[in-house]
Order: sequence, then C-alpha cells, then structure tokens
Amino acid sequence: MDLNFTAEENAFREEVRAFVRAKLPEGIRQKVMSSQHLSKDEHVLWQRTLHEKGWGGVGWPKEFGGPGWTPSQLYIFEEECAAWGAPRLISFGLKMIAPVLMAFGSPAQQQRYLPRIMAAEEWWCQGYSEPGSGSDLASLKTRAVRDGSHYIVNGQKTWNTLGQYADWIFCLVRTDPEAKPQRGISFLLIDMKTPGITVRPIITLDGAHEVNEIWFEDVKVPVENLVGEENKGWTYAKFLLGHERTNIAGIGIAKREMTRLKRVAGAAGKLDDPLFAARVAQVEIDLMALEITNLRVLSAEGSKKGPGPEASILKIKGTEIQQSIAELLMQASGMASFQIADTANRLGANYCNQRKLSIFGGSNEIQKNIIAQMILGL
Amino acid sequence: MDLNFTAEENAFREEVRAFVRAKLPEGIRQKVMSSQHLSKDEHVLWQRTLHEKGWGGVGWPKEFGGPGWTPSQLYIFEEECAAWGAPRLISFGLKMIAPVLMAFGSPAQQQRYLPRIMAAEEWWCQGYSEPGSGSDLASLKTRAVRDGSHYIVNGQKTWNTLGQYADWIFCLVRTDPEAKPQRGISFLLIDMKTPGITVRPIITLDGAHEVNEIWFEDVKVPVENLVGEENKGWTYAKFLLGHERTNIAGIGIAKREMTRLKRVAGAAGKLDDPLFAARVAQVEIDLMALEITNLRVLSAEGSKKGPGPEASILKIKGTEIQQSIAELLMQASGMASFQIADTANRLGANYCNQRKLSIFGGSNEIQKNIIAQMILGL
Amino acid sequence: MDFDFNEEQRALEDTVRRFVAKDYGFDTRNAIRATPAGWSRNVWSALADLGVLALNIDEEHGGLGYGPQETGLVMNAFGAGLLVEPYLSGAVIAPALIRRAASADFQAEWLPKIAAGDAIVISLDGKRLTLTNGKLSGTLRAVPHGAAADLWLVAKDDALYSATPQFNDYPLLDGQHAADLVFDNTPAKKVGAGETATAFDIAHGIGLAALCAEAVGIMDATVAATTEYLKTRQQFGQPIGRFQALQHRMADMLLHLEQARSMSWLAAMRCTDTNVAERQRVLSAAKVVIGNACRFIAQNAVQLHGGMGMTDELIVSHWFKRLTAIEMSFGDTDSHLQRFAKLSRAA
Amino acid sequence: MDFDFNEEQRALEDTVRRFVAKDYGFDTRNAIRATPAGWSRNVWSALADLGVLALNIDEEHGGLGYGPQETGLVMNAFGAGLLVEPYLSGAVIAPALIRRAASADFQAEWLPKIAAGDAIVISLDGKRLTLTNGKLSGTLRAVPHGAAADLWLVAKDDALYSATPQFNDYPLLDGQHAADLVFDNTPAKKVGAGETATAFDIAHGIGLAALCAEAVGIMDATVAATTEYLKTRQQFGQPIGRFQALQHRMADMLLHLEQARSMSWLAAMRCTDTNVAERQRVLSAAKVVIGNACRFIAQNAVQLHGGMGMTDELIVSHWFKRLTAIEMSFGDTDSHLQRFAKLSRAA
Repeated sequence: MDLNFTAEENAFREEVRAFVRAKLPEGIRQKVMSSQHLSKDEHVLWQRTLHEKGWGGVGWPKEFGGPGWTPSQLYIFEEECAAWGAPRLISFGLKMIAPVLMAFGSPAQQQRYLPRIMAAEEWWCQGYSEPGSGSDLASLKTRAVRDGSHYIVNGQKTWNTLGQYADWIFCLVRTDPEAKPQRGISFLLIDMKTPGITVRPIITLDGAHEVNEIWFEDVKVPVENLVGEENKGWTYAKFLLGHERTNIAGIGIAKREMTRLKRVAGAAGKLDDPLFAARVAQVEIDLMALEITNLRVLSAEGSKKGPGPEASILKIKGTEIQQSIAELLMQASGMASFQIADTANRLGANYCNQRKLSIFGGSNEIQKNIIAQMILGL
Repeated sequence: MDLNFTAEENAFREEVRAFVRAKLPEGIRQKVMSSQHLSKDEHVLWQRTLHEKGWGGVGWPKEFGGPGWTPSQLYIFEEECAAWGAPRLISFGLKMIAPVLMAFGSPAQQQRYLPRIMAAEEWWCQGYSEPGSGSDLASLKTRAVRDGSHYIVNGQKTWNTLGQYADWIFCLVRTDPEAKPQRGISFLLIDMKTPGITVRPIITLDGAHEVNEIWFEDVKVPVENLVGEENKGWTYAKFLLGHERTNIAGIGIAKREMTRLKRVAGAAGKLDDPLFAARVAQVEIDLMALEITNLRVLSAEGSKKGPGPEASILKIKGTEIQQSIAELLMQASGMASFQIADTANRLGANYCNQRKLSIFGGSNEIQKNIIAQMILGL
Repeated sequence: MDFDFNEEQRALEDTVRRFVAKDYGFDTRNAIRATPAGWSRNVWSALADLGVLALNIDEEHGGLGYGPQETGLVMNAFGAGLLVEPYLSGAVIAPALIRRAASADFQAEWLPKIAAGDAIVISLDGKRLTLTNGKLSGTLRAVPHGAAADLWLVAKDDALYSATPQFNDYPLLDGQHAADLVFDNTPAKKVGAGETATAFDIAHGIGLAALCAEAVGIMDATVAATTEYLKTRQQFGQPIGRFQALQHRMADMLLHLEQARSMSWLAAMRCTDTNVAERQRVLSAAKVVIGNACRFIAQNAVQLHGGMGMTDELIVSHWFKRLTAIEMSFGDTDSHLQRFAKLSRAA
Repeated sequence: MDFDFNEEQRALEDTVRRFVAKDYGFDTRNAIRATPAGWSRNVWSALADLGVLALNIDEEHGGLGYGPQETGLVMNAFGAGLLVEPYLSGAVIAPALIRRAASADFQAEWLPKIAAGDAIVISLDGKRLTLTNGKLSGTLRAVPHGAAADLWLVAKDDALYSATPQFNDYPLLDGQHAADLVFDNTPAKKVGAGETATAFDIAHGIGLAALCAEAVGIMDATVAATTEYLKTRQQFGQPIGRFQALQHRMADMLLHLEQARSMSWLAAMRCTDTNVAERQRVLSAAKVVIGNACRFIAQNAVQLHGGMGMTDELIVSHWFKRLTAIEMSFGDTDSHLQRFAKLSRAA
C-alpha cells in the first residue's frame, strides 16, 4: 500500500497547474471563487481553452479524442482546476450523454455529436425528471409515439439544469405504455430548436435561474435520434447515472471552499471562537478522510467498469461536507451574508443554493437505500 | 398561561422535600447518588417508609388507598424524591399491574393484591417480552391452555426486570392460537412459587444482574387469576403500556444527574474546556426545554384519560438526555471511570447500563413510528 | 401551572390569524416585498386598526397594556405569514425601551403615536458609537429595518438619545430589509437617563422572546406543510410519507418544534424577570433550542420537499430563508450556548 | 497510489486471523479475562511463535523489520478478537521507543527478548514524575497493562530511564487491565539519552495508529454482525433489516466505518513522518474520525441488537465497551479536535 501519488502523477499535476494558472481568465476565476453564476460564454470559453490544449474530452478515452487519462489523472485534473477557480465542466454533454453515445450510440451518432461536445459547439441538457417522477424515475410519463420516420413526443420534464443555453436535450421517453415501467422507456436525442418545445425558468430559493421546466407538444424527432434500441432506454439511463457519479464527492471544490472558509472565518475573528473553530476543524477532518475514501474507490475502479455502489458513500459524505462548508461560510459572516445585492460574496445565497446537493443527482435518502441494499444486502 | 406552580403546589413540594430528607436512610441515598444497584431490602424499606406516611399508593386514586394526587403533585413528588436520591419506585406493582387491576380486575383481585403492593409485602414482575417478540409484542407464543379450573402455561419470557425478587408475575399468554395475533391473548397473574417456573439471570454489559429469562413448564394457574375476559388481554396490555409512560421523561432523575455532572466535570477541570462545557450546556438546555414540554403534556392530561402519543416525545427526548448525561459523566472522568472495582462511582458502568433506556419500554424507533403515525397521521 | 391562553388572548390570536389569512397572503406579501421600500405603509395602518401596534404600550398612553405572551401569539401568526413590516423593531422593542428608559414627556409624546401607527421608532445599541459634545459618530451595520424609522433612539452611556443618521437601505434574502446607519457628528438629543442599559437589555430580551415566537409560528407552519406534502406526494406507488426513514425525520422535526414551543413560552414568561442572570440564562437557552430547531426544521423541510423545496414558488423555501436568518439574529446559537454555559456555571 | 496489500502482508494477516479464529475464540478470551492477571502468558508465547511480537523490531535484533501498515493488519484481527494481552504496549509502542531512544547496548539486550516473547516492556511518559538525584517520584494512574511488565521505561527530560514502580493492578470494563504505578524515590537507571521526547512522540503516534487499526477491526466486525442480525431477526413478519429507518442507520454506520478505515491507513502512513506538525495533524484527524465512528457504531450496534445488545453473552456488547474505551484512550475526540484546529491554523 502506498498512499502517495507517483512521480509521473506529480509531474502531471504540475502540468495541469501551470496550464490552468496561465490560461484561466482572471474575471472568470474571481466569479468562481465568490460563488457567482457564470454566463454561457464563460463556460464555453473555458471548455474551448481546454479543447485547444487537447483536453476537451476530459474523462474520455483516446479513441474518441479524449486524453485517455487514468482515474488518478482525472482526479488530479479536477482537483487542480477546482483549486484555482476554473469553472465546473458542464457535465451534461461531457460526462452524461458522451459516455452513453460511446457505449450505445451508433457510429454516425458518435461522429455527429462527440466532436461538437468536446469543442463546446453544442450545449446539452438533461431530460430525466418529471413533476411526478423524481426519485421514482421509472414512473416517467413523457410519451413518444412512432409515426413513420419520426417519434412524436408529448410531455413535461423538470429540474432541467441550464437548459436555457442548450442546443440539444437527451430525454427518457415512454415508448411502450403497456410494458412494466422500466421496460417501456427509450432514450432520445432532441434538437432544442424543434417546434413544440417550451422552456420555462424555475427560480430557485437563492433567486437564481439555474433550472427549467420543459414542455413537449407534438415535437417531431427523427428516428435516427433514438439511442440504441427502442424500449431499452432504462439500461442506458442507469449507465449514465453511474457515470454521473464520477467525481461526485467534489473533493477539489470542497478543498477550495475549505481554504476560503478558513480565510473568511479568520478575517472575521471566528477562529478565535473555540466552538466555531472546532466545527471548522471537524469538517476539515471529514474532508481529509473523504479524500482518502475517494482515492480508494478510484483505485478499486481501475479494475472494474464504472463506479459501483460505493459511489453512494462519496455522494452522501461529499454533499454533506460541501453543505457544511457553505453553512459555516455563511455563519462566519452572519446576517451580512444575507444581503441580496452582495454579489461579490453571495455567502447566504450560496448556502441556500447548496441545499440542492443532497436532493439532486439521486437524493441522499436514495443513496442510503442503495448502500443498505446493494452493499449491505439488507 | 402561567408556568409557575401554585402556592398549594409549592407547599406540597416543601412537605415532600422535608419528608424525604428526614426519612431516607443515608446509606441508600449514597448508593442512588453513585449509580449503584440497590438490594431488594433497600427498595422494600423505602416503599414501606412511604406507605407509613400514607404515600404508598403513589399515583393511585383515593378509593384504592392512594393519596389521590393531581398530575402536578405526582410530578413534584417524583422530582423531589429523585433530587434527594430516593430509590426509583418499583414500578411493576405500583404503576403497571395496579392500574390494570383497578380498571379491569375483579373486586376480589383488587382486594387481594392492591394493599400488598402498597405495603411492599409482595413484589411483582413483568412477563411481556419473549425471545421472538420484542417490538412486535403481539406475536408472543407463551401458551395457556384451559384445563378445568386451571390454565396450564408453557413458554418463555425474557427481559424480566428484577424478577429474581418477585413473588408474582403478570403475564401475557396466548389462549387462542387460531385468532388474529392481538385477539388471542389473555392476561394472567402467576405466583412465582408455582412449580415449573425457572428464573435464569441475564448478565448485562455492565456486569450486573438486573434482568432475567423465565421458563414456564406446565405451570398450573387457577382460572381466578385471569384478569378481565379471556382473549381480551391485548386491551389491558396496551392500557398498561400507556400507564408505564407516566413520568417517562425522568426529569427529576435527569436534573439530579445534571447537578452531579456539573460537580464531577467541575472538579475534573473539564468545564474549562470550551467544547466540553458547551456539550454540558446543550444537554442542560435540552433538559430545561423538556421539563416545560413534560409539564405541558401533564397539563393536557388533566382533562384526558391517560397519556396520549405525546408521551412518545417525552420518552425519546428524556432517554436521549439521560444517556447524554451518563456519557458526559463518563467522559469527564475518562478511563478512570472504566475500573470495574470502582463501585463508589460506576460512571463507566452507568454509561453502559443506560444504553438500555432507548431500547426498553418501547424502543425509540417504535416511539418515532408512533409519533409519525398517531400524531402526524403519516 | 396553566398552559392555556385566556379568552382575550385567543380572540387576539384569531384576529391576527384572520388578518394574515385574508389580507396578507403569499402573493400579497411578495408584491410588497418587490416594492423599493420592501414593506407597506398601508399594511402598517391596517395593523394599527387591528390594535396590534398598541399591544406593548400601556393604557395611559393609548395602548392595550399587554405583554410578551400576547406578543408571542401575534408573532406566531406573523411568522407563518412572513410579515415583512418592521413589527418586531417598531411595535415590540421600541415601545418596550421607551416605557423603561425615556422621560415621561417623551413617552407622552411618542407612545400614542406608535400605538396609532403614526410613528415608527427604531432603537439602537450605542456601544459601538462614540458620543462627543452631544454628537454621535460611527456606523451600525445591517440594522433590521434600520431605514424604516421616523425616529431613531440610541441607548448610550446610561442615557437615551434621539438622533437622525444617514442610511443605506437594502433587501435581504429572507424578504426583510436592513440598513447600514451612519452617524457622523450627528446631533443627539437626550430623551431619557438612568438605568438605560438595563432597560435596553430587557427590551432586547423582549424582542428576543418575540423573535422566538416568530420562529415557532414559522416552524409550526413548516412542519404542517411538510407533513401534508408527504401525504400527497406519490413515489414508488405510495405517498412518500409511508417511508419509515421520512417518518422518523418528521418525528425528529416534531420533537424540535415542541421543544422550541416550550422554550418560546418560557422565554415570554421570563424575559422581564428582574433577576438579570436568570433572565439571560432562560433567554439564551431559548435561543439555543430555537436556533437548533430552525436549522433542523428548515433544512429538512427543503430536503423532504425535494426539488420543490428549492423553488422560489413554494412558501416553504421562504420559510427556510427566514428561519436561517432568525438563527443568525440576536446572537447565533454558539454565542448563546457559550453565554448560557458561563451563566450556568456562575449560578 | 496503491491501496492493495502485498503478498507478504496478506500472508501475515491470514496467519493472525486464523490464530484468532482457531485459538482465541470468545469463550477462550473470556476465560483468560476471568483469571487474576486478566491475560495469558501462554497466549503471549503463542504470539511469539506466530512472529507477531517481532513485527516492530529490526532484523539485526531478531525482528522482522515491519512497520505500521503490518501492525495495522495485526491490530485489525486482534481488535475483532478482543485480545486482552498487552500487545499494543509491549509489542508495538515499547519496541518503537527502544529503537529510537535507547542505547545500542540496551537495544541489543532487550529487543531480541521482546521479539522472542521473553520480556514485556512498558513505556511511560515521565512528564508527571519528578526526577531528583537519579530517583523518580510520582504516581501514574490507569496505565494500560501497567502491571504486566518485566521492565518499565520512563521518558523524562530527554533521556530514557528504567525503573521499577510499585503497582496496583485492576480490571477494566473493556476486558483490559490497567494499573496505577507509584514511584517513591525509586532508583532510575539511564538507558538512553538525546531526542527522547521526539522518540517518545513518534512511538506514541505509532501506538495511536495501531489503536486506530484495532478500532477499525472491531468496527468491521461490529457492522458485519449487526447487518447479519438485521437479516435474521424477524419482527412484524419480516427481517427487521427491511425497515428503512434501520437500513439508513446501517448506511450511516458504514459511512463511519469507511471513513475510519481511510484515516487508519493514512495514520499508519504518516505516523513516522519527520514533519512533526504534519504527523500530529494527521494523527489527531485520525483519532477524531475514529473516535466519532467508535461512538456511533458502538451505540447503534447495541441499539439495533435491542435487548440482545445489552447482554454480556453476545460479543457485540464487548465490542461496544472496547470501542467506548478506545474513544477515551490516547486523548479523547475533543482534545484531538482542538489540537487539530490549532495545528491546522498554524499551517
């Protein structure tokens, strides 16, 4: 056993660090470091910067144009990007639909979509949840009816993140209403410009527009936009959810925010309060432990295909830690953090917004079900 | 609204306080104040002392020889007894079987048993739980078969507290194995000297002998020892469980132990540790709140019959608080508390033993089910 | 002991609850919140008509002569309705201070105006201000409703002053407004003297007890709404309220709520106690219990509502924000826990 | 990075696990515990035969030259088996101290004896003892296995001494023995000098890492046994492990366990780090994570076993007691949390 990175890995870290520090525009960095939302252009700019370096397909194998990194390299990359304040990678294209297309898409689909994701030429969003189907995703009702060379799609999706920027949406739709819930679902790629699609903003409790509802009214989708086989969509959906959980612990971001917390709390004199200092220390310690746990899971993944149920451990602890840090950051500045106009810090708004972490991406309650049933066999 | 006791209640408190301080033997007091187990004789002595004063039937109405106190008086009595270190009243006779006999027993049973409970001439124990029937009590299997003027009882009871001292046991037995679980249960009074009864000690994790297993092998019980009607025992059992929860919060004992904690922790210098001091303060505050919550429940009970599901709130918070105090007491003295021979303090053993509080008397998980279903209607 | 409210108190509670239900719905409140001032003079007049602005003012000055218990009932209702008007500052704390610290003339002039809704007074702790030659200097940040006043009172060096600061008003995430108040050689007029520090501490304690009651009102509503949501929201073929893990979470929320309710009542009872240590001990204990409850109930209400709890459309997310703000107001949980530990050790 | 153990390490682990399974069952252990000494010389010889007493001794002194990782694997197994012999004190900490702080002659004489099981050495922190004219005075309370020694070493004022105290031996609730050691003008022989304080701190840290591994071994076994109990125990017509609230509790226990395992490995890795602050920071962090896990897993294992968890008959209640003791040993959670906060702030 050796818990140190190898010399090669350390060299890779230096390369990433130097690149990020040289190429990340200071304006974007400042916004990230103060929990501000980024514009579409800012996201696109960063993705294109990575693409120019040959790192556009983060997490992708070489055969699809990715850098072909090991799990450790991927981890180092995300950590260094987070530390310096690079934007989160927009995962809907890179980490969700891309792996699905690589595994189940046709060669034509792969050639059509993957390069444009890497180059940030097309923005993707996700059409999974519906108003009546959250944790119980398989109960989804959006219908797709085959009509010659098209599917006609009707229904409603929700909790669609940044769909207001999207060119494409990947959707779970019901193609066989007679079959058992999981057996009648298909996986469709839909052009957001198709007539019949309406995007309505959902304003969240921090006042931001980050998520949307999307309505489909007689939306015509060419049959070549079906991924894999009809009625097999649930398999692809679960595969995607597994991949979504890579880097789910958010160690890099949590470490950056922990540094910020110690700076903010120190400046406010809060680290002289032994109770506050102890709470900060407790979270810092939990994060130290989770980093090792995360590396253990990564290391075990090397031999297997995709993250197993252990990812649920990372999801729960990772989100708890991020939420605790956000809470302590807010408390360190007290009611001053609640100023709506304080866009330079947003510590109150950030705390509010981070409550989503334990809800979205499979609620922490669902993750505990998974642990109890899949790992413990209860 | 007035959260103060009345002048009459305060006078009553003075009377109880003076009596307890005058009559409680110092040796018993010292044992109680240091978490030691009492002998049977010590329990009996205290009950007889109360009886001589006319307070033998604590919680009983006047018609059965009790002092006929209001809920507030009862609360004050228990608080003053606990504060000065009087033994807990042995509840199996006084608070469990007695209310059942008053409500459902025949006049002959009432006359036969109640006076001897009050005078501590007969010691009762409880025959409810079985190895396979804990939280799911209605699944109990101990059989009683009618044979002329007797029932023949076979089976096994467990978690029988202080049954090694008992003259009588009240038992839930199955008299109709064909009926639905709750419908085939009867409530029997059994003389512990009857042939066929075997009592086996269970040693608990603190090394003490406080509970037992009891075997019944062809035990002959006269039919006049049936309480109420055959197969109606579940009704009486639930009535008893409701009454068991009077004083379930244990405020008096918790306040006494909180005083002890502040003394022990102060002497050990632990109150200079801001984290430890904050944990002590948090429990003291929770206890202050629970005292008011308890009085609210008592006050609401004045108008109703017996404690409602709100008693579950008192059980959960009361046991959590008592367990926290026991834990802090142990931590204040560190590993020194783990000496087996330290009978003068028993802080480690007491912590271990107090873990039972959240298990016995309806586990805290069962109490949360009750709150969710009975109070919240989920 | 008696845990029941009397008929007069129940009538008051009914009146206020009816007002909130009928005239202060969620949409009305949000419309008011969207105005530049962030609160409504019309609502203030309506509150005057209801009589609730006169609650904490004695009868000889045109008030009703009620106390913290009645204030608690009003705050319960205003909490659930998320009132954005400066009731706590203007109708609870300020009159409590004026009754105890201002001259008879000042009381005679201002208390009737407050009762009638004709004046809003905001009281300030002058500890961080300097007073030189009758002039105040210094800045007070994030004063709740600091810009809503017709008159500002400053308690400083055992006397009470009126003074008019410059201010910078801004909205907060919880729907309330606050202001930074700047005194820059601002002339201060003495309007009372003697026992001012004690009077200020008591008035502040009365405010804290009222804040606790506001929190209980919100938590009551939040627990009820979450219970209702769990009964109606279906997943996996049943209401999610059938899932035991969620049932137990709700039970924990109820435990927090009931403990908070108990301490809110105790705080109302003891906030005017003349024994300083006992008064502060109970108030700190109340703030700790209520702070912990605010945090637990707010976070779990959002969690149990799932995505819906994250939206601006549901009132639950606004209750969440107000509960979060309350936990940080009037001294946060840690600071009161430590004050309690100190007082308890000295006792 | 590499989270796998090599073949040699796996073989060692197998050997020790087989020993515990075959020769150190629960009944055997309880019989040993019931003897006056509370531990067994025969078992000690068996451990010597297994080679595990030689683990932390270099090869030139008859040892195997292993380190904290291998010690961790052994402690995992001894933890689950609730070994009552003075392994941690005598075979982990003492050799680590002697290797770093004793003279070459002393090492040559004693290390081979320790490796062979012929001598048990207990090391003591002399901070609370006085040393005057070569004589030690003072009392050390509750020293783990303090009476089990053939030789006592005292680290004092940057030198190492051997001395023979009077002792009062007693059993503890967790099945271990401790002793109060009394030095009363006791002659002390210097057996090493220079860098003793550092050596003692490192040896103590190696012991703390080993203690963490013991805790992980117990928690592993406890979580497995509780899971198994939930699968077999039936109530309300189904295994109680089907109840979601209990499932989620088990998930929380697993989270604690995995975080504890991670920190146990990190502690083994860093406990010999020459950077003092980094070494202490990681060790304190490990003790905090493991202390929290000990508490949560121990309490909930008993709770989920219901009444059965309260009996002396089931090993789970003995794991409970040992985990409780571990949380209080080598500095409790609060003290390490505060040490970490201080070190982290200075970093």
